[in-house]
Amino acid sequence: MKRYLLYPGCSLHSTGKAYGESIGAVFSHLGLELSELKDWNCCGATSYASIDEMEAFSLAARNLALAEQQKDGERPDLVAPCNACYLVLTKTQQYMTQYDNVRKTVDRALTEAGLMYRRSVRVRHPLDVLVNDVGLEALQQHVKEPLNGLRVACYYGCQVVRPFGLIDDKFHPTLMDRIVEKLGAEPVDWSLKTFCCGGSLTGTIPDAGLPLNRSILTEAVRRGAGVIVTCCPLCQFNLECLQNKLRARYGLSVEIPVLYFTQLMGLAFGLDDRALGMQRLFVPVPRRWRVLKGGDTVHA
Amino acid sequence: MSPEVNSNGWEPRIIAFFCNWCTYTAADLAGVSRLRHAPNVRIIRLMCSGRVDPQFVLDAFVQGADGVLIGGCHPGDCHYMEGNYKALRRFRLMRRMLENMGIEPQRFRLEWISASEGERVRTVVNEMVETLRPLGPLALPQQRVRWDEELHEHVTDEKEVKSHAG
Amino acid sequence: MPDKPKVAFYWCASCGGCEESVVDLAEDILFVVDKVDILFWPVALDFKKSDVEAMADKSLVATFINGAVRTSEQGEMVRLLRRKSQLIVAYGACAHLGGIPGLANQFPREQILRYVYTEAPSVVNEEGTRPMQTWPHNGAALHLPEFHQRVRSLDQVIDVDYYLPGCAPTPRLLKEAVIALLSGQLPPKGTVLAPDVALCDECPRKNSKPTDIAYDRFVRPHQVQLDPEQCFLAQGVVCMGPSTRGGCEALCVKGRMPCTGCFGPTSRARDQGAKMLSSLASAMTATSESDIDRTLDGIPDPVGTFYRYGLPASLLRGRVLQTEEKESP
Amino acid sequence: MILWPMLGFIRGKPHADPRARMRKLKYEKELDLAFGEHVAAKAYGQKLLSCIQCGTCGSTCPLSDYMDYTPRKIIAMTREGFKEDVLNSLTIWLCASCYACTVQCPRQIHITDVMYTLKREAIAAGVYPRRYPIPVFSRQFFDLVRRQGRNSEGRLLLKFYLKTNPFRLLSQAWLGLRLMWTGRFSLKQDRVHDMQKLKRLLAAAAPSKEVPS
Amino acid sequence: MPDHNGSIRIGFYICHCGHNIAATVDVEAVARYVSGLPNVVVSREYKYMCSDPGQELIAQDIHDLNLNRVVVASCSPLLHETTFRTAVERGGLNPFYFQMVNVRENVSWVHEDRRAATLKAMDLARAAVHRVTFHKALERKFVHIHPDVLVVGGGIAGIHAALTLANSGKKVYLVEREPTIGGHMAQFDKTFPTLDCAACILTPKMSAVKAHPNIKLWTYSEVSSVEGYVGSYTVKVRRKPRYVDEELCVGCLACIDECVYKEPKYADSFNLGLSKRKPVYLPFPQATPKIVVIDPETCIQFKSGKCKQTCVEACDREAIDLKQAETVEEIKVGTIVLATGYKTFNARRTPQYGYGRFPNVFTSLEVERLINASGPTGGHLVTREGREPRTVGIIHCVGSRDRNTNRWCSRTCCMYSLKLAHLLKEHTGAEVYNFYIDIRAAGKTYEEFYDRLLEENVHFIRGRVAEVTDVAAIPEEEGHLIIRAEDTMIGVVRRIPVDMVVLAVGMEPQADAGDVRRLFNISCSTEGFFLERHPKLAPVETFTDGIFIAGACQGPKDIPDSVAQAGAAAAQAQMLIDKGEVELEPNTAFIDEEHCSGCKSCIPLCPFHALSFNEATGKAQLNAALCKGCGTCVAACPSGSIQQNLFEDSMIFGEIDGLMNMVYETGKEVADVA
Repeated sequence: MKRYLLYPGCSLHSTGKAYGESIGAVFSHLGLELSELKDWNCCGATSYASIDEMEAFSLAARNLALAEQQKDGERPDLVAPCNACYLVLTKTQQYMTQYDNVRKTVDRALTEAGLMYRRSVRVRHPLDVLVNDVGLEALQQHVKEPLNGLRVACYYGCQVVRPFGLIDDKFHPTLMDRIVEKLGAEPVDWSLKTFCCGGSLTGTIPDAGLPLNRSILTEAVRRGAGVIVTCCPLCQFNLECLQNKLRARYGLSVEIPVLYFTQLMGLAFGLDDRALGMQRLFVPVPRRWRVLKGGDTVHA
Repeated sequence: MSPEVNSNGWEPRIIAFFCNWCTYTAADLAGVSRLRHAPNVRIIRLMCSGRVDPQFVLDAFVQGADGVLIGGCHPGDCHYMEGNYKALRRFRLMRRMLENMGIEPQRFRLEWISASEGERVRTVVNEMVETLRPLGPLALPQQRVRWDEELHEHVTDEKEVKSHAG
Repeated sequence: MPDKPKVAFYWCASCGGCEESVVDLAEDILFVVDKVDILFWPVALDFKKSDVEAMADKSLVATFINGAVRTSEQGEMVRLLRRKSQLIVAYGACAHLGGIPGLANQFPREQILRYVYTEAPSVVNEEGTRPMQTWPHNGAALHLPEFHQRVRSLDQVIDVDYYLPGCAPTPRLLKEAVIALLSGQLPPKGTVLAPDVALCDECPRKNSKPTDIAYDRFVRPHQVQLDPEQCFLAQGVVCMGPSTRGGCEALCVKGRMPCTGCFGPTSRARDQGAKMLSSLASAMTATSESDIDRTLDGIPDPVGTFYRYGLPASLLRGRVLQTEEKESP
Repeated sequence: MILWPMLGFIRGKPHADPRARMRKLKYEKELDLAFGEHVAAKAYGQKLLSCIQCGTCGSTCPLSDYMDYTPRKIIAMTREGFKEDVLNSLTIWLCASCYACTVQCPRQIHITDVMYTLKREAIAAGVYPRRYPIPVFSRQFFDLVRRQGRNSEGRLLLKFYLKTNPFRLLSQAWLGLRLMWTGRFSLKQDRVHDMQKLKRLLAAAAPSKEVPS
Repeated sequence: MPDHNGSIRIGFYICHCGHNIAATVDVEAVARYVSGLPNVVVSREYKYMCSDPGQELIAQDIHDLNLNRVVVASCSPLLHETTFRTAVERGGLNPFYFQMVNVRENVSWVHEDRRAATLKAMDLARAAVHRVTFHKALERKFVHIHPDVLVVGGGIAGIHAALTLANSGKKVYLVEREPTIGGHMAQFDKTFPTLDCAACILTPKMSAVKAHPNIKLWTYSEVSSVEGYVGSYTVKVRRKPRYVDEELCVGCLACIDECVYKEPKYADSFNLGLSKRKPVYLPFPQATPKIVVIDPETCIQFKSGKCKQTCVEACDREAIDLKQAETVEEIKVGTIVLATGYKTFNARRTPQYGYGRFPNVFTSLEVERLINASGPTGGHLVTREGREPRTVGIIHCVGSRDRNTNRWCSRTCCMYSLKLAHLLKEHTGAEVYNFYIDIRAAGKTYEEFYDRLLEENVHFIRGRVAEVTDVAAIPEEEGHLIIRAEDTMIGVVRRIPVDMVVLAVGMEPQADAGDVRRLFNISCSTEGFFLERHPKLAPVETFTDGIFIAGACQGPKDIPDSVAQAGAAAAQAQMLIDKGEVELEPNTAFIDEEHCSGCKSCIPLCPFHALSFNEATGKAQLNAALCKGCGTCVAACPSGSIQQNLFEDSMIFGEIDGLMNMVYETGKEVADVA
């Protein structure tokens, strides 16, 4: 049985709780061991680098070093479900090999903290693990309640496929769509899969951030999707939790549930709602997904 | 070229054996494109990297080179089909031997540089010069002179010896 | 009777095998003894250095010196003999190329002494005693020769006129040499008194070597069951024959062992080992670095394999001393 | 343009109204000709200098609509040494790091890194819009992580709104409550145990200590 | 020192090459330094050694000072070695008593520090002076040039080269991979900037090829092996079975009408899949030769063996032969012209433009077919839905000038985009938008054409398109493709809804360019186009004598340039043929038979089978005619009994020793180095 280390990042402990829960549920259901990285620290996200880059790289690198330490010997697979964390960690790895000043500075910083990074960590996104390690066929085996007729808009967000991850096409990724198909649902073909969700701007400069958000939701519904699935806590938050505000101030005319793709998988696997954190949704999935058949969403 | 010649201290001296069709042409291209690089390399043109006789490499070191660079066509591109593979095999074996003989592997390098990769010539030359600097001079001729001092220590009649051993 | 040409034999760093080979002349020794006066031959006759010093310069027609030069004493003696002799013949692989003792040039002097006097498993030497070059002995000072940093072939110390190759030279070669000397029909100075064609020419297994040889592995004689008829190289066993002077009549091959190169390179090669490794490597089948390296693992000791008798006379002459190895005086 | 009211936060800055932002005459002495190479070096590779002004970045950027200069212009100005205008621009702060431009740039310029670099330059030069929400947010985040090793979204947002516009806190209240009900929001501080070591790590990585390549 | 007649007398000459060398290397100092070296009788510096007076200088000195060795320090030997050898010969000395020192490409052009450069020049000069003492007199080697020529590729370049050669009375083999010649040009509608119809100017040339007595045309054929060297190449050509007897077929096309498929069913490659064809087909009406092909992939007979074979019955000349097998022709030629052309960039590699996702995103080549009267829509330009587009966007530089795909400029896209813009407007009256980075109209009357387009009020938006999307931001965009680009001139991002997008795809090396170049043993530039011998002075020659390149296989090129190059290549081949013979480097290996031990180590090492074992003598022997002079066997001979002319061990050792040698006390002379 393959063993993975989980790097939750800050969101999976708060707004993204359901993501962490559903990943846990799905992984253990598939017989994958997933243990949280001990004493992990913030990856630095985008904001930290805006103030001090080398510190940001060092922060990220600390997690990599810890991963090696806690896996002593065997090559660790560090699963980073948050797109931002995933990007920052992969970026840090790449820049450490590519640029002397980063390598030297970060290595020195690690030594100061009594750590050292041997470059052995594989940073993985759950999508990558589920499709490439487990395999689509294997996933299909576990489907108990196929989501027949459910039309799903897979939204990947900007940071998972570019520019460092390289696990899928930079503009029209298909990993999630392929999973959704195996669950018996029907992925809708649309063009905003990697369109920016507004990120932290929805909070800082709503007038800039929220319109992006709105266009994603509207387009998804226009394409006949009954549900959006995503693979990033920030995207999920922006897309789901701000729908009220969007309706109130930015003329959003639709309502649509936004799930983590792992939640959707859990449902298809027939796992318990609570285990998947379904109760945490703002826009609940009415009587589970069945009523969503044919994408007849409850329009507000 | 003697180490004394450079006023600003020691400079690594590299002898390069470049094949006529790829690497030597690439060096010409580097010239035509004015790709400035370190002046430490002296190029010896051979028709093919397969012509590089291990004796040349050893002689270069013995005569005072600090590094030896072999340049040939990329695998599969040899103008003579497979001369570069022969060069590669000799290179791998030479490297082992040189290491046993106390010559650092960084001093002996093989590079595939095609006729169009003038840029690569610049990079490789500069890189090699930089890797040699920290190693310092190999200076076998000087070392040899030092070793032979021990021969004369107990000599009663210098002239005698010279007249014979000279 | 008219006084016969005076000759001398001397040995430096050698095993004594060369001296044996002289005796191996068997009845021919008498022929030699009858033709020459041997004035100096430490192995066989009791002479002192002073006797040699007493001789007039150039009074010896020829001196046969075997063994490599490693100590100050050897250096001194060969210089002395050079003065006293008209001709110096480097006798045997050690004098010719440095020989087996020359393999010591792979290691710094200090390491050798440390091993020999303290680290070797068979050594018990708590005080770590080392031979001293000078030792005060009731008032006087006793001297020991200095152990040089390097093993040298004879011509790296003195001027050499002729070389008799081999470990040891075959009686035939010696006899021919002596005859040549006596007859006065001397080849040009510096000649190696053996054919200038590689061993394969006279090898009984020559015809069994294919023309399309390609090495996918190298093995050592003890590792496989060897075909007694077929060329060693064809069986993946390193045989130095192709890069080694002939003249030994392929003694080793006839004794079912591959040539190890004691006759040294031909006059056209500057470095016997380099030439041999070039030839072997060129004919390997591997094309990728990893495969090449895997094949080369079959030659675990390249220096020992390609320079068994010739290290001091090779281009590099021995291990390059790295700064940390350089010894404090 | 919906954005202008927001800009009211930047008080007393000549740049308050982007339309008045750039004069139509520049004297060479007003420019810092070393700026381009300086930024290029900091932002990984001389690639910035190879910009052909094709505008891919500008048109890829989901936020260019709200920027005072399109990223293309920022790069042109950086290259030409329009340091002051660049560091005062809102563009650099609006970059959401979605990397869309970076992966599409035909010259493979690390545009996102250029933006990061410019943000830091702006902070260093002390010219960034003081109460403009984004730098404030970044600063809050920075301090929090520096102190705790982790960020707790709850506190971050709270602090942020207090600093920028307390009134908006009210408008966010409903959201906050729903988040709490669904257990997705808490003010409890999540922190790294081994803070001393972490502090040492950060100290060692401080700009002053950066090892040049 | 080796055997040489009497004492060595060396003349040394260093060239200023105007300022090219003199600016960086203190040539006077070098000359002075060399004059002090052993065996050097005279040491001069001169402004241009390659000039007539320069060469005369050498010849004169040889004569006056009876020099027996010459060293010239100037540019690369690849450039002028032969020049100076000839000069040496004119002086009455064997041309191979000469050694060249490269102090331009290897010194002055790549170094700045005058002192370092001068010292390097001294080292190289010293090495050459030492090396040349070991040189030997050699015979000049000539080979006869077989008068026949092979032209590979039947595009416009190949056609033109073939015709030029044939018209000058040379026998030409023209080999084309496709069933017909014509290449890309045959697919074009009009040609820029003159807008004359491509077919009208191409087809006459095509039929001329077919009809020419001196041209042997082999279509649907590929070169499978090339052996030999300049003057005598042996080439094998694989002729794929077209299941139709070329001698018998007259192109009446009855077989196509009678094919069991009543309707065309399979993608028509000539129309890039925009139309359908039957398993038995003629690529296009003017195909040359006008002989049908049967595609075994799609023909029922080949798939199931159960076809009524109506085509066979239909042919009254019994030309159809379903048993036809592949044949291999072997030919001897003296020279070869490669005109293998290019391929267009695969638009799927730029997913942001939606090619393959959005039906109305077309490539420029597809549009060429759509507006062509003989094309799939009979020249009626419509969207996939069959409507005439009201707005069309042409995106330039797709797969060009982009480090993520191809770095180079494809040179033709700007102009053909302008052409298409004009034609689209003409055909449909649509609003046409060009999205460009720069307009490159550097050709005779090209700029004027650009003017014309501007006056036709075609939109030119200077901005590289970021994406083509189907997501409407405002109602007006619904149902359109939206092109998003920054109008860098105005400085705003624009969203432009269009009915059709045309991707101006760039030009790339053929997918198999790598194999082809190995087959012919020539080099490729980094991007994969065939490499010319010299970018300026030898644009159609390669590093392999007797093999020339023409057209887009050497780099992106438009029709006029391709034709010009084809002419040049033809002239080069012709020049060799008319000369009748060519000189070869005498740098072949030779065996010291007296000392060879017959160890056979060298024999398996020669890829050209020049080495063999002579059972009689028990030694190796070398066939100089087969030896190409790589020197691999020399380096590998364990007893040093093989040597290579011009590269003997003694010479290389001489060069090394000369380079490193310190007895010349370099230190002293450098004192007066500027």
